[in-house]
Amino acid sequence: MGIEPFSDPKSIDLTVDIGGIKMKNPVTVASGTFGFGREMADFFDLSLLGAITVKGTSLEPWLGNEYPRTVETPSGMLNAIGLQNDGLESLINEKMPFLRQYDAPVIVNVVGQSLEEYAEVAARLDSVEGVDGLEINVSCPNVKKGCLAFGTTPEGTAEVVRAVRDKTDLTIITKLSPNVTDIASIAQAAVDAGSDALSLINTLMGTAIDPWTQKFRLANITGGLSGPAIKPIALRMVYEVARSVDVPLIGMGGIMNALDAVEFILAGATAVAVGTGNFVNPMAAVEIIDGIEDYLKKMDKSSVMEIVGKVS
Amino acid sequence: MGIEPFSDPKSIDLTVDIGGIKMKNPVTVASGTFGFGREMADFFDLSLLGAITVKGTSLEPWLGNEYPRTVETPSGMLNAIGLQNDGLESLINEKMPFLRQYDAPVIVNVVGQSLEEYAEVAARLDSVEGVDGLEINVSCPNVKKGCLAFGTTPEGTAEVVRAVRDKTDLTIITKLSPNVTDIASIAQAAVDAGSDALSLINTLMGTAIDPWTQKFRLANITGGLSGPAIKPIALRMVYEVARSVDVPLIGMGGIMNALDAVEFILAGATAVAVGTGNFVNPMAAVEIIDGIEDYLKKMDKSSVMEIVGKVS
Amino acid sequence: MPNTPCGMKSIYDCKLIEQHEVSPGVWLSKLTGPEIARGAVAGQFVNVQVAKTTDPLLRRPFSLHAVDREKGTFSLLYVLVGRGTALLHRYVSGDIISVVGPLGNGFDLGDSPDAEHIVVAGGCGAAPLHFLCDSLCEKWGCEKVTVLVGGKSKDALLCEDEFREHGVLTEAATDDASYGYGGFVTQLLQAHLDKRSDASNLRIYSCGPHGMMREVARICSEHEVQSCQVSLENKMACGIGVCTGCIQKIKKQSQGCDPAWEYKRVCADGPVFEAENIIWE
Amino acid sequence: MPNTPCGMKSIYDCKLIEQHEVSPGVWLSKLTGPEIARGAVAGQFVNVQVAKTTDPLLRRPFSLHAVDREKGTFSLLYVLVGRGTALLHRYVSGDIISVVGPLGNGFDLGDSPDAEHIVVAGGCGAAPLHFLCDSLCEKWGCEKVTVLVGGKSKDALLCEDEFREHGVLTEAATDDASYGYGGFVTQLLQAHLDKRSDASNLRIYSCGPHGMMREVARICSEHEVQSCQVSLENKMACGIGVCTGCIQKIKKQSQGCDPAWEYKRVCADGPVFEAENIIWE
Ligand SMILES: Cc1cc2nc3c(=O)[nH]c(=O)nc-3n(C[C@H](O)[C@H](O)[C@H](O)COP(=O)(O)OP(=O)(O)OC[C@H]3O[C@@H](n4cnc5c(N)ncnc54)[C@H](O)[C@@H]3O)c2cc1C
Ligand SMILES: Cc1cc2nc3c(=O)[nH]c(=O)nc-3n(C[C@H](O)[C@H](O)[C@H](O)COP(=O)(O)OP(=O)(O)OC[C@H]3O[C@@H](n4cnc5c(N)ncnc54)[C@H](O)[C@@H]3O)c2cc1C
Ligand SMILES: Cc1cc2nc3c(=O)[nH]c(=O)nc-3n(C[C@H](O)[C@H](O)[C@H](O)COP(=O)(O)O)c2cc1C
Ligand SMILES: Cc1cc2nc3c(=O)[nH]c(=O)nc-3n(C[C@H](O)[C@H](O)[C@H](O)COP(=O)(O)O)c2cc1C
Ligand code: FES
Ligand code: FES
Repeated sequence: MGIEPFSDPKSIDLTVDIGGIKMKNPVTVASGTFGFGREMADFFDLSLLGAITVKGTSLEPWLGNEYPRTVETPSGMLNAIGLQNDGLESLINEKMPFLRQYDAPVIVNVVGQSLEEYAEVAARLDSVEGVDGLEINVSCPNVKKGCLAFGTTPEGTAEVVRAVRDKTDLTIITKLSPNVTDIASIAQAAVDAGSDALSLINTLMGTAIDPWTQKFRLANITGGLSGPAIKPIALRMVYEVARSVDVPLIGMGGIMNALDAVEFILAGATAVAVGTGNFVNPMAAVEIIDGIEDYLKKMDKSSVMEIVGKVS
Repeated sequence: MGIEPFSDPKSIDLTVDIGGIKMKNPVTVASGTFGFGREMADFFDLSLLGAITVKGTSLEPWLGNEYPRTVETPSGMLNAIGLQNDGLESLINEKMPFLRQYDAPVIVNVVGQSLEEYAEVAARLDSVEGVDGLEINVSCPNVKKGCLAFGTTPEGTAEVVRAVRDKTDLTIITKLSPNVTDIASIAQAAVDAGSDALSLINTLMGTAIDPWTQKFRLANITGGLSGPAIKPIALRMVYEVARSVDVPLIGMGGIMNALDAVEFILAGATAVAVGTGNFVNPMAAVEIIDGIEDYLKKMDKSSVMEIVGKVS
Repeated sequence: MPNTPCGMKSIYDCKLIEQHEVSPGVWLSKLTGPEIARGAVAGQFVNVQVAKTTDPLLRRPFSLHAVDREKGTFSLLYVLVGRGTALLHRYVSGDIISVVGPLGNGFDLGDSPDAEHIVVAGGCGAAPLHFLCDSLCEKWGCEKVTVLVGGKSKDALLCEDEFREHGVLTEAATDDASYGYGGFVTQLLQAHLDKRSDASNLRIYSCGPHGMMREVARICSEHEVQSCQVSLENKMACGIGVCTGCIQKIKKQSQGCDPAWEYKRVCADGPVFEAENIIWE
Repeated sequence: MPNTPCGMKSIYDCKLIEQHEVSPGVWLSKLTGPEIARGAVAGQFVNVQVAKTTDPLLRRPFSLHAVDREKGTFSLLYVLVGRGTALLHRYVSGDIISVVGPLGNGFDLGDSPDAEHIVVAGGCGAAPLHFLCDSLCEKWGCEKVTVLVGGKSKDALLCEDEFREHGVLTEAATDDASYGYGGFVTQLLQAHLDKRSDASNLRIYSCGPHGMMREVARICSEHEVQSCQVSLENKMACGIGVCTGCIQKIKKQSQGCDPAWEYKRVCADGPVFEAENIIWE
């Protein structure tokens, strides 16, 4: 029983646990907006992050879509990168050694065109030092074949999660698509299939047209909408999913500052990810960590967990 | 056979036909953003509009939701009006006599909590002078019971459309919800059930939280997102639906100016509706009519119909 | 009420003549707008486009603080509270600002020359009440008008000097007792009314924080004044009566089984309401 | 190449010293930024936050037009083309602007004192080439440098005087023959190269419209110059190499069955590329 240790009244517990991944604070980055960390390391010490979530990685290298791949929209942007990436080997041999220098869990975003591909990437990553979790991207809207189809039904989502679950003991985080009628049912299916946590939202499918050339602005025709424009939708979905499943959520969609992040946490996210915000302010993620701490102090709270889902 | 009349080389044909409604230009207003026209008549002559689409109307008066009902978001706004309206009798006896003063077709947005209610409103409006079309709102996201449920499945949508079709020969325009996985299949169901035209998109469901009070910013918790923020999504959906059905579409979602409107027309909309744009610029609709004409001149086109769906 | 001039409201491109900070965080802007200046009555507001881009998207409503009908100009008094006002205060002389107005219904100044008028201003609620004072003086003579102006402290009192310059009796109240009456402006009002045996020739006008106006309403109803009008500042999307976003529960005169209230739009049916009709929550 | 100084790039709050219109629709801004001024090389760019609100959302990339290492200042030369530049040109002296930089890889100035350098500027492509001229003069002497500057008409020629002030030989070409050589600046380059039997000691640097640079590349390859570098301006979302939005197809040195090209990021692997490696489309 002993004597309770005196605790610093001002120390705030920022730690969270995402399905077994211990994060020193609730802030990670959104896959595809942070590369594999190397470029961002010029701006700040990556060890400051709660976790580092890297770009979508497939078994073989993918070239991605043609240029133009991005277009700015009101308070947002469309991207149709098409998941360009150097493939699993490059991740393991070139990117991971760099990331292992930092004291932050690494979450690898996994994409595939078949169940087998997802399974194989998962199997290979299971034993890679420094990889703490897999974020299963069943929802990429910019790739013609493959992953989008999985993410739009509970069954398809469950299939991918099961395929991955069979191959790995790493934390599985399923990343949900917002382009669906009932995100909560898909969330439930992912959890039932063994997902330890969920992340949401991926981008909303959209397009833009140049009236003068009468052509689509993206070579791929459609792209995924991200940024502040989608925040209200993302927040609603986090709230809906938080009320229907019991696993921790990583919330994202338009987070630019600490108060945006707090909204997601109040809605039910245990952690948050900064995506497009990194482009506008490469220091956004670290400023948000500090800002959440300030917020908790002002609200007289001693931990992040105290406010998770506390909206009323 | 006779001699072709000389035509003014600069005269541009702005007329369009929406399922039998002859519009002198392709611009109407989005239901709920224009009241019943009375307040807007201070700003411009309503006869200038291609059509006047009025606020959602139900059989009995509805009180709507509690205050606060609106909140601004990045490049958009959430509303949870809850379809406050004075009911069908007031529409027929007070609003229609006012609207009949103007030389513009009137489209009544119809809401209901049951198939019977939709059917009854349709039956009653069938014989009301000055009413040219019914926009069937199967997609209002801010009313707990009733219409949202219909609009999220092809079957539900078809049921409502059939119930209305049975009661009226007026032009039926089904208004589609964007909060669905596959909007094209719902569009198809509406058309198969007898809808003469489609309008899209209604608002996207979202929410906002005040981090300092830790409460939702809307009394209704969630609301519908509108404005420029959603334009990329709306445009994508118009494009998708235009490719899968053969009826004319009224496109809307974030249209603020003529070039926005042109994007929708190029994507496949035969007409467009200005919604939240009216709040920012009460003259938006008429400026857009002029702007479309200017655009067509610059592009050396002689009619709106020449550019419908012409994106490549 | 209603006291709306018809057919004046429109969109105008107004030129900013100049603006400056009148006290910390409070700005006074003067704009050209002959139609607005000519058509407006005290209590009306304008809806100002603060950004040329789509964020912030919506216009911001501000009460008419003063109008100069001859010069065709009007002024706004605004507090820097957020993004919209932050953009507004960056405009410089000569800039063109899009303004929709005049909007809403103004104060009803009454029709009895015997009436006395008390204007109760709380914090930034002073904005429309300056124009109101002007109108009351013009119509009934300044000697009929008393202004009670309240604020947290001496520094937070707005427009006190301007009210005095009208030549109306002006009394100040500060919450922290740093100046004038020590206490809430509502307590000062209470003291005024308590002095009278009969308040039936009194007309009260108020604008300020919600809680303050509610208290003004309570005091007025207790003393059975002739009229007590408050100007509400509900959140607005359109400002022109089409969205029904800015609603307020207002007592309904007399109906059978319907609820005893109805929703009125603050922008189009107000912003000025008879306090006794408001259902405060 | 690459010619990137390490570890310099960061976010800086830069103070606008002043900006003015240098020719219709073209603005020159001068900002403080000691770290940027000290660390940057010619051909690098900065990513400027034009709005404090979320629309327009993304930063706008601009080449470094000039740097003053001692004073710790840098300049941008930009054309008003859209919403972002419209906001930028409204900033006034003393305003703080958030700038990320210096970004990308600069021009490779070569390592042979015998080389001659021709700088080909088209329209607003002159922006980075002014800084380049400075650097070339500093490293190899101005007498080794020739500038060919092109524009639609005399009025559209940018920086001609500034180039001359460097003391480098400057020739102008105008499409409408209103000044200098009558024709495209690429034809002027062609004429220059045609005069030489051996171009192998020539280093060409170019920035301008896409079609112009492509033509420069063609001419250079025809004449087998030592190096022909172009600075691309692909659309960027992040500007810092993380989104892979700004990609360009670049020839791959020698690989088996892979495609003969790979995507390179203009922001991080460029914006300056050896023209012969670019797959023009
Ligand atoms: C009819 C009317 C007349 C008004 N007259 C004046 C006036 O003369 N002077 C003045 O300073 N203010 C006035 N207001 C309030 C003014 O509209 C808000 O302060 C302004 O819109 C805030 O804009 P912002 O972007 O700076 O703040 P935001 O960033 O939008 O919000 C900052 C804070 O202001 C609150 N706020 C936002 N919009 C409104 C709104 N429409 N009404 C009330 N509070 C709001 C928010 O809840 C938040 O707490 C009036 C409001 C109304 C409805
Ligand atoms: C590495 C780099 C260096 C540049 N240096 C300069 C410079 O020194 N001076 C200068 O005037 N411009 C430069 N540009 C182009 C400049 O970034 C764009 O003109 C600017 O972003 C337009 O912003 P806007 O909001 O005013 O225009 P928008 O409203 O965004 O667009 C207006 C027009 O500009 C085009 N445009 C928009 N963004 C870009 C972009 N990132 N690149 C190219 N075109 C774009 C659009 O397609 C459109 O036709 C550079 C671009 C890059 C990538
Ligand atoms: C340029 C870009 C690339 C992206 N790539 C990926 C990806 O590879 N895998 C993935 O799951 N999500 C990807 N996303 C989606 C983001 O991770 C995030 O879910 C989305 O952008 C919403 O967050 P935001 O609004 O903060 O950007 C990408 C987003 C952007 C903008
Ligand atoms: C305040 C408000 C009220 C609305 N009311 C209705 C309505 O009664 N019926 C309906 O079908 N849509 C309604 N809508 C949706 C609009 O008609 C339109 O579909 C949507 O706002 C997207 O267009 P916008 O972005 O141009 O506003 C409403 C929208 C707003 C902003
Ligand atoms: S703000 Fe739209 S009705 Fe009042
Ligand atoms: S702009 Fe993002 S990688 Fe170049």
